[in-house]
Amino acid sequence: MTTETIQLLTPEGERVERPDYPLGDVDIRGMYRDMVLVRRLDSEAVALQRQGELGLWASLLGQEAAQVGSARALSPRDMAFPSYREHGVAWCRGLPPVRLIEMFRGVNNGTWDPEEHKFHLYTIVIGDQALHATGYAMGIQRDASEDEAVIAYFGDGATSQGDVSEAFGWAAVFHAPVVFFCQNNQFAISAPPERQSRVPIYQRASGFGFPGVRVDGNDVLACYAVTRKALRAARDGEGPTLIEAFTYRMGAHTTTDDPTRYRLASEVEAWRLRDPIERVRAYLARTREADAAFFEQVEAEADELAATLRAACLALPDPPPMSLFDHVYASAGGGSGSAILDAEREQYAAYLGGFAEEGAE
Amino acid sequence: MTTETIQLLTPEGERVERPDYPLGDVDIRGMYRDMVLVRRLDSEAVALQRQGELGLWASLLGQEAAQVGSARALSPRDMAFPSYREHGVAWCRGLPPVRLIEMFRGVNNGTWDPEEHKFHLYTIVIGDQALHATGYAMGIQRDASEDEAVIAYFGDGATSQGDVSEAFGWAAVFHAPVVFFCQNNQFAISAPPERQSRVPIYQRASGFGFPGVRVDGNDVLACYAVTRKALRAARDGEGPTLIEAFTYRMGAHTTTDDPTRYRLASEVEAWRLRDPIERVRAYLARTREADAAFFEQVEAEADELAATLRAACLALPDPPPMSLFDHVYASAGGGSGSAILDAEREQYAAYLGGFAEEGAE
Amino acid sequence: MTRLTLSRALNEGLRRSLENDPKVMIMGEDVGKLGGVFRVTDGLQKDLGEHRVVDTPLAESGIVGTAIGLAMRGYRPVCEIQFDGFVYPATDQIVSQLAKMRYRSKGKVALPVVIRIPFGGGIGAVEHHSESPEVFFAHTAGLRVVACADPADAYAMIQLAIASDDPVIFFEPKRRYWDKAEVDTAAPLSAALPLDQARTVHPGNDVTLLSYGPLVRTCLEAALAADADGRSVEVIDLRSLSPLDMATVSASVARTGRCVIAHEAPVYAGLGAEIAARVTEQCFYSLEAPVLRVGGFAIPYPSARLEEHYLPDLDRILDAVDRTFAY
Amino acid sequence: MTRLTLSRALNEGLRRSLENDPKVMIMGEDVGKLGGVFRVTDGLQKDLGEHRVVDTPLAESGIVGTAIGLAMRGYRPVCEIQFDGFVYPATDQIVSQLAKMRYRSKGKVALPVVIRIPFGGGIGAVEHHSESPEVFFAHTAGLRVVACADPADAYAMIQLAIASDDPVIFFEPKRRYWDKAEVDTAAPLSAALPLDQARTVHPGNDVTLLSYGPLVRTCLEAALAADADGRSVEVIDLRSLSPLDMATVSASVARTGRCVIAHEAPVYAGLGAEIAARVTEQCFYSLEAPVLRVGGFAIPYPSARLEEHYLPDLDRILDAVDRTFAY
Ligand SMILES: Cc1ncc(C[n+]2csc(CCOP(=O)(O)OP(=O)(O)O)c2C)c(N)n1
Ligand SMILES: Cc1ncc(C[n+]2csc(CCOP(=O)(O)OP(=O)(O)O)c2C)c(N)n1
Ligand SMILES: [Mg+2]
Ligand SMILES: [Mg+2]
Repeated sequence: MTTETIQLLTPEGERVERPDYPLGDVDIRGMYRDMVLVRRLDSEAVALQRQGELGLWASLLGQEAAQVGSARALSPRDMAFPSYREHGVAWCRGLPPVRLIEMFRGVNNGTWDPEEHKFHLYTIVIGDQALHATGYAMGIQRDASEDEAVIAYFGDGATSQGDVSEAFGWAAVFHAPVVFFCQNNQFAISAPPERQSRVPIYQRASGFGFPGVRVDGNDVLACYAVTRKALRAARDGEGPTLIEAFTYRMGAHTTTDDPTRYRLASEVEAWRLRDPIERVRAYLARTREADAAFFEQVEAEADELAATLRAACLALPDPPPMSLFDHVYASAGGGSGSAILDAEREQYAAYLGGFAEEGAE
Repeated sequence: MTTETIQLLTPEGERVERPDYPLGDVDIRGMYRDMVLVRRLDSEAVALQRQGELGLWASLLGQEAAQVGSARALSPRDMAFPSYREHGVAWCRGLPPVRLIEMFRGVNNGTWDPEEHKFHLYTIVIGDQALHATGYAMGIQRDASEDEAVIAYFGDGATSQGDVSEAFGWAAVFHAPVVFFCQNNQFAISAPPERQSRVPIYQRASGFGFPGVRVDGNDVLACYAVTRKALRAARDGEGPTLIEAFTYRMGAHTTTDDPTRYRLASEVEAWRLRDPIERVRAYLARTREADAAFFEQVEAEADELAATLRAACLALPDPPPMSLFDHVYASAGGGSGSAILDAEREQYAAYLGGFAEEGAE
Repeated sequence: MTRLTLSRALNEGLRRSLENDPKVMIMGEDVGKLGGVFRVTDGLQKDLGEHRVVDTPLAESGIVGTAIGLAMRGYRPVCEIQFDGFVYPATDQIVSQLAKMRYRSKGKVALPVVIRIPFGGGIGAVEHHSESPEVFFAHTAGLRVVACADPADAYAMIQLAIASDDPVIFFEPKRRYWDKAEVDTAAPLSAALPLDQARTVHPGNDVTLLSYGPLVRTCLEAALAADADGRSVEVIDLRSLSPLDMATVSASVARTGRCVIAHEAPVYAGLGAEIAARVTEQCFYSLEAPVLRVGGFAIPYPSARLEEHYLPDLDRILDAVDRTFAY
Repeated sequence: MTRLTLSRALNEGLRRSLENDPKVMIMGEDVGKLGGVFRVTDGLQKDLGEHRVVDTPLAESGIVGTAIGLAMRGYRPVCEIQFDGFVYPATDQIVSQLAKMRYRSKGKVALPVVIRIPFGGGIGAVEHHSESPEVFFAHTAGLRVVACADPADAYAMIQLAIASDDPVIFFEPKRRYWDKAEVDTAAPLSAALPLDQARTVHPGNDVTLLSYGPLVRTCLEAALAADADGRSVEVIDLRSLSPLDMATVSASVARTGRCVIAHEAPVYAGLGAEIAARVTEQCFYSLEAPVLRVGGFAIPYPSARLEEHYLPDLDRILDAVDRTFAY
């Protein structure tokens, strides 16, 4: 089997014509802007982590095109199930970035209403969300809703998890309207994709009986067009598609990782030449779809976003201790929903109260 | 994709030439004999269960060719990992049938030394053994042993389990010398294969990067030749193969199942025309490779086997109560290997002793 | 009032839930056409349709994982795990996702999923068909874990579980599926005992005997035998294993001064340990004897021909009751 | 004697096992080139080779399942589960296969597999990285479950675990990985305390304080603080969570008359329950107070900014000690 990679924009910023992957009325300037903003958001978060303000951060550096391109292909009613690195998708769905910051700061475990922005909570256990996405898509079928689909994000490493294969099987058998979007960023922490699969990842789909396609993950136009087509197929009752976005994790796995232990600087340099933002900038400049003022304005917006985000982060209050006991169960009245937990809560409140009294003495 | 099914013997007993699947020096009479004997063994076990002598039995009726053909392709050093229905494989590996009977009688949970006959214990949790087989094959690689391979048996239903997909992935990535032999008997209890896969099962392998092949599972010669070729490839360092033996479960799922609830008698009848034993008998008779005396002798052997098995079953002693506590841990001396368990054992012995005393009073 | 088996009572309860709420669904292996290996879902697919009663692929993690997704979409899936020993492939989805989602999201995502598990031994089965894994789930915060013991309660409890906005692990005593009793299918659900309360099934004064699921009947038989010997045993069916109704339990033990717990699961780190520890904390000055536990040994479930020695029976339970009087 | 961190001590112990027995292998995610996310396997692949130290695909069931196959072939795999919260996908292979194989086969198949799990909280991590799932495995017959607490013991225990012919679930206190202490790497393994024995790490007379893993250090600190207040606390590091060394525990409690257990896992149906129940049975007449438990609440592990309230610390442990004197 040959590995064809769908590309609509070369690293040099030249458009490649692919009538089979139409772009429609695409807003390339908007895509550029989103990518610049999320990159900035990301680097600000890395900085905040370095300064001790966040417990951890998983950088998306290098994956902006894969995330912005695919997310922009979603209709407002489509539902996205992210892994833990999809800050660019979150951005495109309109989730306030501080929601992500809260989670990585440790203020909460990722607390937003998934239906509000049609963007689900982050999932940290690798692969689990692939089944949730499939189940959600089965719900869409039961609602006989024809203009909704689901997208599930996961990494190259996730494809080894049994749950992801189970999701492939279920989605195929039930013809569920779900697009599996795998960002192959060449690493599962230190492991290369060859450790997860003997053949290119997009080919996994064929064994389950649905189409798989590889797209240049650093090409925002291609990611957009390929995802759009797959989502349409899903909404039209044609079942699932697996998209492998071939990209590269330019940063560390997370802020606690040291990638120099397992990869060469030269490899990173080679990928820098395929930067997802540069090629769009080159395209916009060459075609004069954008001028210097536009680029400057986007930079200014990015600076502002970063500053706002930093301020919001620093202003985040720590959660009150007794909130520990909230939302374990559905509860009526003032109880926690569990008599056992009520007792623990009372005891702990009394214990904390004891310190307060001591302090008062 | 087209579904090509390898067949070397038609249902009418005509040989089909397939130079790509050579038979070598094959003992067709021996295969016939094995199939007749295991069918008889199986029906005797069903009878024993009906008479209350076994707790349960999973009948192989209809799957004799898939099991005998594949098992006969194994070299003495190859290791087989069965599911729970591979009585025909057990037979070909030389495992005394009473070992299987013990387990289904409830005397034990399947107690034989897997290395003695190169036939592992039955595995009841669907799919688990696929990973064991893969790990064992990785051990063969580490031993740098070039004339050993592993075969893992499982059903069509098992292909939905995450563990089986994980095994496919691992075997492919590590190029492990393992053959996955899936008996697609058209049912996972009541579920048809369409509930497990949108495409023919053998195609699953391609997505993981190794070959898959469908064989007529009621054709013992084809099962033999296809398995033999796959095992050779495995031993030669060419990695795994998935074989889908397309067959039919003529009986109930187990003796507790009522298949009339979910399938038509007419379907069963249609498959009866493709009986795996009849076609070999027809072939042997037509080619005069066997005469009436041979067939009679095999019947006589089968009768004797059944009688011996029944006698052995009825003679099985119940395990002594205190054997409950044996072999939980490796133990030195008289202990169980656990002080906690020692205490329970002592207490229970005293408790039983109390009854004995009461009785003596 | 109709006389129903426990299996049938569950079937009627499921049917009522399916009929009353179009969001309720049933999913699992062989639950549709076959009606489940224990016939608990018999006839439901035929009457409610394939979208409501779904025969799934053979994958327990898939069943729970997609049920979670369906619940996120507003459905109320009732999953069947065919046998206790096959719930383990779904552990990750249950422990890491199902149990934690409400807490994680600060109440924004509710997952009203019920996982039905036929559990326990005594049916002469092969390996993995007789397990009692309840403590795994009881230890997992965010789940409700309950066990039914008789037809009438099973009928109400399954409906209460489905109506609960929390995930519920619902254990069914498989060797009691064919026990028959009167069930009032006309009674309103609002009249049923809440899901998280224990019930005293036999009042007594000398010792408190706690159990749940299949052993409730055995404990009742033990209490009757003890009555005949002039010893008054109070039997409590815990029903909810997490959270635990300690109010009912402690009130009884405070009165009787003695307590025995029986379950099939291994005693070692089993649910009885929690109950014993808690009862001792709450009734320290009333206890005449340590809380004694009767249960499985610290061994894997044995083969069928040995299970009578493994399973706590009337004699072993009475032996423990006797031992509490030796203090 | 060398001063080593706990992480390094494990590394040295693993290295010694790899060097002494060609059948020993290490497998897991990122254990090779990267040396593990906590560097426990640092340098081992480089020195022993890719066949001995295997970077696996990202699949925990696969890791344990293939380790079982390798063990059947005569190998002694040491699996690393990267974090506690990621062991659940492997539950089925651990509970249904690894734990039961010896019993199933009546001793014909031994599975000397070690599963290393960095566990517990206190490192400010995101969700699923701070769990304490030990009781799942302690309840599962056929497994040995142990936890190390300090560098010297970790060095010996990992080697003992690898040498054991039983499957061992080996818990490592991740927030203590960087604790340093003297380790005698020259001492023969035969001199080490057997894997299934508890050890008294601080002798005392007034109350017995039991723990394991990360809280052993906290308990020692609590004992020192109590000493200063004139209260003599005996601290026991349980080491083996299954089987439990009740001889050591009961002897201590019989002497002190009071007992407190501390662990990070939720108290509800946690290991402390078993210990409390058992201690009460065995020391009923010596107990001056009920056995008290300090541990996590019946909630999912909270986010990092709340974990200090969740984790038992010196104050909460001393509070429980105090409470046992109120009886
Ligand atoms: C079940 C599980 N096992 C292990 C981990 C630890 N872990 C976190 S991220 C990661 C690698 C994931 O790689 P990939 O799927 O390619 O996603 P990426 O991080 O590259 O975006 C691992 C092993 C986890 N989170 N979940
Ligand atoms: C993990 C697991 N889930 C459910 C079961 C119950 N069960 C036993 S056999 C079976 C069907 C298996 O079908 P298949 O894999 O096709 O094998 P066959 O019985 O047809 O040989 C099921 C669901 C099981 N044994 N293990
Ligand atoms: Mg990756
Ligand atoms: Mg089948």
